[in-house]
Amino acid sequence: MALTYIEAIHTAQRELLEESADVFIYGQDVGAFGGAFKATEGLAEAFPGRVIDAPISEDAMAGMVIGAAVEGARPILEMQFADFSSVAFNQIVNQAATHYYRTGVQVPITVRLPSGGTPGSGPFHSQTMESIYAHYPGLIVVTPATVADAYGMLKEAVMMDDPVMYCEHKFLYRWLRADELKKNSLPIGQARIVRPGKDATVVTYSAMVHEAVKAAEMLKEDGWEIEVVDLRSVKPIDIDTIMASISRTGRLLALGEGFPWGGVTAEVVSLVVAEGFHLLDAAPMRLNSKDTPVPYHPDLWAAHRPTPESISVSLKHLLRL
Amino acid sequence: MALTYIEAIHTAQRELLEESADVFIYGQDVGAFGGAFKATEGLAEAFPGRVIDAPISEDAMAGMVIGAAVEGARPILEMQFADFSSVAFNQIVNQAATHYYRTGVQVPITVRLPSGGTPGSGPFHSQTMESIYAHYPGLIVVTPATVADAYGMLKEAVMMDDPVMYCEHKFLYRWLRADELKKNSLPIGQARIVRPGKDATVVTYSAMVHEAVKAAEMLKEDGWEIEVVDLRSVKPIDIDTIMASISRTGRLLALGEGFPWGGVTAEVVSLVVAEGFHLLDAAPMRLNSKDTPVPYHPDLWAAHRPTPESISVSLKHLLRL
Amino acid sequence: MADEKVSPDALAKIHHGFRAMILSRTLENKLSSLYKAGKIVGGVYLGKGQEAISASLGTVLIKGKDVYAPLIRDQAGRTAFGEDLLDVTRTYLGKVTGPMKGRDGNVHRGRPKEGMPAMISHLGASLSYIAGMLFARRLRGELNDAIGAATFGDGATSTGAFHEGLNLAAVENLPIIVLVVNNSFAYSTPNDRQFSCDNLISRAEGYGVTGHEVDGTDFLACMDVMTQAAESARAGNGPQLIVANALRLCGHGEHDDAKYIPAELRAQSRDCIEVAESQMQENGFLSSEEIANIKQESKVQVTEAVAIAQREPTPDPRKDDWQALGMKNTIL
Amino acid sequence: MADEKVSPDALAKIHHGFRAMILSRTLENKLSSLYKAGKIVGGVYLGKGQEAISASLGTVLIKGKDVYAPLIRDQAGRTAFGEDLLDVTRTYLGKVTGPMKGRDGNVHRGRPKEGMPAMISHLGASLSYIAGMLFARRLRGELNDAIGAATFGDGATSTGAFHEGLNLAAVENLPIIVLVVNNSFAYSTPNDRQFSCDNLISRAEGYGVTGHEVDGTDFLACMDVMTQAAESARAGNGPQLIVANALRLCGHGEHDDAKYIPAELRAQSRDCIEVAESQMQENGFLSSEEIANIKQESKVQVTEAVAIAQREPTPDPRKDDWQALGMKNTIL
Ligand SMILES: Cc1ncc(C[n+]2csc(CCOP(=O)(O)OP(=O)(O)O)c2C)c(N)n1
Ligand SMILES: Cc1ncc(C[n+]2csc(CCOP(=O)(O)OP(=O)(O)O)c2C)c(N)n1
Ligand SMILES: [Mg+2]
Ligand SMILES: [Mg+2]
Repeated sequence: MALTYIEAIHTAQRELLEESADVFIYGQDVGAFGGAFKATEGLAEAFPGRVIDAPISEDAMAGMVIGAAVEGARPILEMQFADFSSVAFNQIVNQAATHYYRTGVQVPITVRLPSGGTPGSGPFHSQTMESIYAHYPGLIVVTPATVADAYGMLKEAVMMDDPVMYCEHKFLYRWLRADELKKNSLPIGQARIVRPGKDATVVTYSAMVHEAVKAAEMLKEDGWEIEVVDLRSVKPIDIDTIMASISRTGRLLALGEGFPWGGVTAEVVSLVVAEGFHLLDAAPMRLNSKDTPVPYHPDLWAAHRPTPESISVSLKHLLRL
Repeated sequence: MALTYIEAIHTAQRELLEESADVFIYGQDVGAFGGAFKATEGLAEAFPGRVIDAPISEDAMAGMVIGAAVEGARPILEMQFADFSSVAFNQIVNQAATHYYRTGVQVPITVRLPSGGTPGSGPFHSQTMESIYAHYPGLIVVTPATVADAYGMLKEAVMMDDPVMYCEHKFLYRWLRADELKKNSLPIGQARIVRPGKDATVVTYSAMVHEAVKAAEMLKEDGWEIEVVDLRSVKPIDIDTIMASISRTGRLLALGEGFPWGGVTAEVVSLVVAEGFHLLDAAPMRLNSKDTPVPYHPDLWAAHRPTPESISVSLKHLLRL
Repeated sequence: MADEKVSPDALAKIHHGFRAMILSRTLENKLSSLYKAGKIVGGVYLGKGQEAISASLGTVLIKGKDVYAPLIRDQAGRTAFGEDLLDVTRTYLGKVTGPMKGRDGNVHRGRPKEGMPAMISHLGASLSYIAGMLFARRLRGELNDAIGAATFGDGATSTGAFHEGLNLAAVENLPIIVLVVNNSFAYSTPNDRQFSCDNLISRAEGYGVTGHEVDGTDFLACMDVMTQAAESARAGNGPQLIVANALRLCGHGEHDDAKYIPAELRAQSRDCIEVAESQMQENGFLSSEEIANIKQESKVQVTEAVAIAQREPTPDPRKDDWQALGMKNTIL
Repeated sequence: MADEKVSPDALAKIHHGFRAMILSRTLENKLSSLYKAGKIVGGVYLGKGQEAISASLGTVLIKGKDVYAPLIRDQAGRTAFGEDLLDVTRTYLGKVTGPMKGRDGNVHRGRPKEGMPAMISHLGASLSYIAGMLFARRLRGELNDAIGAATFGDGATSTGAFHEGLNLAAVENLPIIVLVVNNSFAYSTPNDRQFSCDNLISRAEGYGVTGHEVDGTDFLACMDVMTQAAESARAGNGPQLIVANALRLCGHGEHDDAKYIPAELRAQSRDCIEVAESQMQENGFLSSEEIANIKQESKVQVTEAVAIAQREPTPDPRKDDWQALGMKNTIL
């Protein structure tokens, strides 16, 4: 019985609630209803008083879980969509992120951010916010791309003593399946080589891992071997794994679904040129979504974000330089 | 009679109020009190009903000026400190920034963000937010470094039909002086070569321009000629001026006062390697503040941000590669 | 009401509001079946059960003069205010001919320059925006007796944006109708997890604004309250907080079966359309034939608007200019 | 009060609160002169005129059991709650020995693990945080009759954070005292630009919480109200909104001469310290000699705390670990 990505999140949460009395889940409609994406289905019943419907108050929801974490709880805060965390932005970046540095007291919260585009979601139900949160000192930002990581990284995140922004990708919720939930193969902070290659490296994360693999398959037909690195966490970034790959391939495409200015891909390019300029055989490239809000119509949306086609165009460009 | 940076902002606002009946200023304590930094002193009296004290409601303040702009006004929104714009984040990035793309109607607001560190200001009165806002499509982000730019760019910003985040640096408010206010020497969107050189290029903006110039002076004693480029606007970034400089020097240090993950310096490095990888004689470098909240004690603060000393260390590193 | 003399103007408004209700229900039924047939791009969010509230607000507002920020359940209000049916069908069907050109969809449509902003999803955010529109006009001396209105749900009252916006509007004494539709649920969340006062109308005093409460299933009562509130706002009495109560007669969106709404509650509640139909007949405002005609006309209009939109093109990514800024100078 | 019999326990609390007021005023006068002498790192924000309110709240809270989020004008409350004087002087003087180690300063100090969070500057943000502390304890079955408290100004009531926090606390029925000190100004901004209700206490009903109002210059009245509110919260009656009125007798910070406060208003207002002194004597709670002794002791304590802190080291940037995360594993 194969598990989907969202079922992996569900399972992780169930186990966390079972394993630690300090865990609770707070979020809009997460109780009896089981959450907008059913990530908490049945959990309110199974764990009375620990899976709780919140009022529509993202700022206070975040402040609340921060205070609870200071008192020893390990709250999971579900945002209904990552986009609505803009309302909790102040509590996250100014209260949670600064807490340890200022007071020496850690804040073990996990904020679940249903992220990323799906066709027909539009500008306010499609955003990826990892680049915003990663900019701030004091936050760990993870971006699981696989069912096993969705499971393993959530379990690890909640048991971490520092605040974790857990960016789960809505596009992966239901089509991505795995036969078993490998327990924590890699810790948060380590990247994974998803697909080995020797001609170029694509460094990416979250849903774009799968698009990169598709592009790599397309290029394989022409004899190119593309290595794909899944960052897994965008803060911290595992520069060692990236550099090991670059030293083999000499070429980098940093790929992301976010807006193009700054963000994960710019950070990756900057780290790589700082650490291994002499290893590069070509100018490192970035590919992101376009510099507009995420459009609503599926055709516009598909043209807005990187696709296997546009990724392979970028890769061809990179390979011919 | 030399004018300071804050006086230039004051003058620009006075002239704007004089020149256009559509301009008004909204912000906490901007009325009779003249603003926390006296940027609006006397203006409420001179322009009755157009320089208005706001309640402590950054979200609603931002929403209000957006609606006003849609109706043809050209509001200036003063945040008391850039740090408090975190509360207006949602209205800025989701309402203002998406407005033109979604509806075809432009939103000519200018948000004044008193930004950056000064000794003893601490984590919540020292932040620079340009990298956060520049990440979002639909916003122009300017960072004046000189008295003339403080004046000219504010005047230009308010007359622009798209939303402008105007990041003014508090550290420059009172010590930076100029004899005259050159009218708009360069338009927003163009960078300026502050100091010519041939050995390396420092690309920076806002208060760090002056620290970079100091570092360049220090290195001059050893015979090095460092070119300093003032970005002036961090979105858009004037890549042409940067590349012209890099083609002369072959070396890049991207310098900023913000947090080190992502942001302006990563964007600059990524643009430069994409456009002119072959022009570079050494790995491009970044120098930012440290990856912690901005500390309060002046000694910690001075060590947290780049200084002429740490900039020249970076430059020496860059020159010897 | 039956005994009072209704002025010709009031009667015209009642007719207008009633027609909007019927048209809205007809349209929404159609949208629901298009959704089920997989013809809609994205989600569908309906206002069934809230038409009386919404239409009566849309009716007392004057297009070309007033400004109105509808929310997700305001098809009736939009129609009453004068939104083109084609704007609706084009947007739901993701056509490039619609006001959002396929860049945004469903309830996120609007025409800000025609007094109807296009909502962002973040609840509460429209209140300060509408306040700003009125503020700018007053500053310019062009407000006259124009007013604004914005709709929220019970759930939206928990947002900081709602609080800040209403408080700011009160401080600035702006002529805004702030309509809170308490439909007992925010998505699946019941009122007792949303606020703990007995009645949201008790918040009016704390903001220093006039409060009105109304049974949202009673169309004529809604017309009365909206008329009063609009008059009061036009007369310079500042924000008017209206709390209107009516159960939502559909899911949160059409993907949602709303099984969290207890059966008893459903059983107790009445459908404002049925109430309005009886009211029209009992008061002699419309005969049953006239009502049947209105329904028939609505069907024709809806069918036509769907048919027109269906023939039109969807956006072509190669033709979109992908510009988030309006300025197109050399560097920007 | 004079006629009522005061229990020994109540008397001890009154003494405790009064001492805190005097110590706070003495300390703040000292901080003000240190500021003027250029000895302080950063700004100085004082609570002069608000000591009765603040101290009485700090007095009814129990350190080691309750949680308390003071704001910028709560030196008296902090002292009454049991904050070490050295925490104050070390923080203001930017010493590495203080609780913030020089990383944060002045009023932003706290010891979250001892029940007193270190405020961030963003107004309103502490309310949900305190709610969360209590929520976690209740979840674990360890709340018992502990309570929380958080202070806000009239200006902070306009924040979305305050609204969301208070509403959430009410929905969760958490035992929190939400103290709003209305000192008529937010920085320079008068009440009429901050809200338009007649009295902020009228907001209690809208949140479904108990409201209390008190003259903040009347120390014994403050003690009464705080005692009642604390008892009610401990008894499970949910949030207690207290509005206490008293003019601020200093600038917003020591850099501000507060000339925006009209002279008449200043003239009308009384100093709660003077009121408290008479109350202590009139009720026979303390003699004038005893009061003089308390003042003398306060001076000694303050002088000593300043002197100790002054000798201590400031942070050394080379020794700071510059870590924003507590985890220090290989990769993180
Ligand atoms: C700030 C914010 N948080 C969460 C959401 C997700 N969301 C959309 S509608 C909704 C429920 C709204 O309930 P209510 O305000 O009562 O309106 P109703 O749907 O009942 O008409 C939620 C939680 C949102 N749109 N905005
Ligand atoms: C969200 C936010 N906006 C602005 C500020 C800047 N600020 C600090 S104190 C203050 C005035 C506060 O007034 P009030 O709440 O009445 O407290 P008081 O100073 O009168 O005690 C302002 C505007 C802030 N700290 N937080
Ligand atoms: Mg509702
Ligand atoms: Mg105040």
